[in-house]
Amino acid sequence: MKSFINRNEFIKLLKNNMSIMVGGFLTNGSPEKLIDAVLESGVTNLTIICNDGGYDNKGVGKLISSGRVSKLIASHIGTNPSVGVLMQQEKLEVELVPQGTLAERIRAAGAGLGGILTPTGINTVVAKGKQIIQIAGIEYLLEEPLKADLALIGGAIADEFGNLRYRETMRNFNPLIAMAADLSIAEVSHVVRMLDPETVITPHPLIDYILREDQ
Amino acid sequence: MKSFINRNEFIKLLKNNMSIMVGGFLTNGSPEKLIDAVLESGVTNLTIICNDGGYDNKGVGKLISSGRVSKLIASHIGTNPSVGVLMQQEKLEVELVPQGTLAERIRAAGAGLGGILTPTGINTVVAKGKQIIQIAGIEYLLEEPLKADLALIGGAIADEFGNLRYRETMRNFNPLIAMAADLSIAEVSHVVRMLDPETVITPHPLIDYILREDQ
Amino acid sequence: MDEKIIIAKRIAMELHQGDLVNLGIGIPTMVADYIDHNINVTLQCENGIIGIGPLSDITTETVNAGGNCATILPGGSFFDSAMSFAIIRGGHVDVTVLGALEVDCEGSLASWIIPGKKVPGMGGAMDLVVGAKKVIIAMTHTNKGIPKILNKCTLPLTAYKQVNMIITEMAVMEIRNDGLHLLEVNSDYTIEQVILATEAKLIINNVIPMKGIVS
Amino acid sequence: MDEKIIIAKRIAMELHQGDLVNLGIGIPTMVADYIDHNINVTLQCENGIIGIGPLSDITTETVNAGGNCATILPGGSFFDSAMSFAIIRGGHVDVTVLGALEVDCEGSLASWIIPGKKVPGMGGAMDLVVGAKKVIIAMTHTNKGIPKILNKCTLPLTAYKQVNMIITEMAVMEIRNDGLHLLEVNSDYTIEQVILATEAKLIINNVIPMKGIVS
Repeated sequence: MKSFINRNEFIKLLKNNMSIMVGGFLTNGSPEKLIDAVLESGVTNLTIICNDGGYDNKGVGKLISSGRVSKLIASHIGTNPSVGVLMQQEKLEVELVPQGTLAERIRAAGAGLGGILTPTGINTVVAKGKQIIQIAGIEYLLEEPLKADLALIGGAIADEFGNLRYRETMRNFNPLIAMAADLSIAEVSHVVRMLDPETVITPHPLIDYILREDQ
Repeated sequence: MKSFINRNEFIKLLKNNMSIMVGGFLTNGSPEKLIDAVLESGVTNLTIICNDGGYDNKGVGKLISSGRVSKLIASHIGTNPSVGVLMQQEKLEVELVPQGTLAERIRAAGAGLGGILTPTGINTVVAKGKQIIQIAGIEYLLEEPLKADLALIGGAIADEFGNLRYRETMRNFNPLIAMAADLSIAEVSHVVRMLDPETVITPHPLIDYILREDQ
Repeated sequence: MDEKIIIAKRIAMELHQGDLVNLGIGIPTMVADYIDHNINVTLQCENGIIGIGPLSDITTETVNAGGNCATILPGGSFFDSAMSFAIIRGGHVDVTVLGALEVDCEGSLASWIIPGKKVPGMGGAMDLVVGAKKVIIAMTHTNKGIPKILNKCTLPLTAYKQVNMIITEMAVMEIRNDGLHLLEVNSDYTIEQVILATEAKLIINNVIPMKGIVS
Repeated sequence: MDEKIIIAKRIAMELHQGDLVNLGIGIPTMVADYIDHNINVTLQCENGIIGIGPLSDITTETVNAGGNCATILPGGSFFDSAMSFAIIRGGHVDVTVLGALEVDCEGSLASWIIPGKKVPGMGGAMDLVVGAKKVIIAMTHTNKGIPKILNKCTLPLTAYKQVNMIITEMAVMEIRNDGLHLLEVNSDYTIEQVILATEAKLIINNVIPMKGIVS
């Protein structure tokens, strides 16, 4: 872990054209404060990688509705009507990825793998343009790793070292994106002195910054 | 989870020529009671998949020294002199796999992946006979999944549902093998009513049986 | 009896002691209400929970795959999306129940896109149908009279040859190597009515009245 | 000063504030004793721990990569082998220090097998040298006078072109695109002695006395 940063310091890290992974599943576990700061920063032409398109006024949906996103990589976009509208207007490019493949592609990037072979998507449009490899007589799609410049993590508890825990189903993609981006920033509900080493989900070396609340 | 079984019921599950994954790293986290039961059962010609060859009288080393193992798939065999002796006598076939690749191959089997691409082993003897795939200009080895008939897991705490936790570094390969075998059996230090859902490492549907202590 | 309830009740009879089950959104969710109280079935949601319980009136951080607040039952656990889909893709889910726009007699299904009209995305459906041991389609037999059980799906596929059973308000059908077998017919309908409502050729040998319907 | 201490002390100077470091068995382990107390360096072991502390006299279930009982420091965490090597292979380890039988001027190393003599296995070494951002070889300059720093490794490789630095009791060398640079020489030796003890061609521009040696 490097250190705690405040909202303004976080905003200084942002640039136009960045690729940003955002945790959360239908905004459960979504880092809303960090997303609001991205919105406030004015950066645009972003590539967002998130399980879904969130809602019109919640999660990554806020960035999409505001026209800040030029590309969305997600498994589901049905909950945010803006996504469909912007797609039709050709203002937003959407790459739909099966949810398990999305998780595994992000993990592969974080784990230094060159790709994974999955049976998911074989004989569907998902296979289009992808290499098919046969192992023991079964066909698999070669899916490549997915990296980003920035990961925005919705955590629950951090300790002073920067270790993270999540709460209930808020875990979802958060621990995966923490490993797959050049820079990872977490927002948490509270900070404790030290977490039990058995229950740490994201070890501190994987986290660059934790958002500090301005009072 | 199916149920708790005792030593004799466990022994009835064993057969000659089985492939058995065994948890533990230099016997830290090794399921010694289950290994003793395998030894007692008399089954032979086993394929053992384990991080290492253990010690002469501890861990999977006990099975190897007793001549029950015809093939060992491991990353390290330097701590058990029997392995080298049996190899030279051509009584034991050894497949050496880089530790990270071993972990990932087991995970791939448990996760339904057809394989993974790793940079580890490129331009070494590990690459011999394996497919090399280039992704974004970098060469990766295609490593195939590793499954087994049986997984023997060294757990710390089970709850009555069959959920598992581990203790300290005893975790190592244990949660991975729990997913990658047709049948998974854990031994634990103690059983509690119910584990905190946040701290479960191996969810109960991945465990078939837990060894019950005979008093 | 409402046709959705007929479908949900009949599907509940396909679940067995110890099964790990994923229920999709819509009719599949209703299946939970009709599971035999004498058996233990564990429900999981792909966002990262095993042991999901009833919906919750109060806001929780435990959500189901539809993003609705829910509860966790004793014995449950939380995990990240990579682990969740490792469980799903790895064949550790016994039964997945989901809706479909089209199914065909080869067991292919289409459920995630109507080109030019609606693109919700595949979410976790592609992984679920490829990974689960048994795939049951829960849907009304026709779309206002237009057959949905076809010789060949016309919409982009969710997966090719993965469906095992189709359960509608009219009938229970099973996909076997030789084609689509009609097994049970709701006694409110004749076999001829089912044939008329089905584009795919039905193999008819030994049809019995649809189970679970108390007239 | 003992030659092992000379090596360990000099390597410790290569570690920086916030680094995540893996120390191999032998001389590399000794590096821990010489890390500047004014910086925070986190040590990890590939069996599944971040924040490993000093060895423990009492038996614990926390072991290091050599299987020896040790302690965990505040801020540490435990995880499984797949996560451990995801961290290693994924480039999250800043520095790995390990021994070698041979290193060459291209940065290839051999450390895990002497065919026909000794086959300990590669353990985690192949993944560590491929994954870590910086690879430092800690070894005596020669094997009783026989050079170990070669034009080309003769033993089976651990990895091809992965080593960044070689630190011996005689000198500090760095592998760059144009070859092996001699940077520092222990003032107990002359540059000529280093050249004689090294088979590989040394690029010599601006040699300074070896840091960290108090004569």
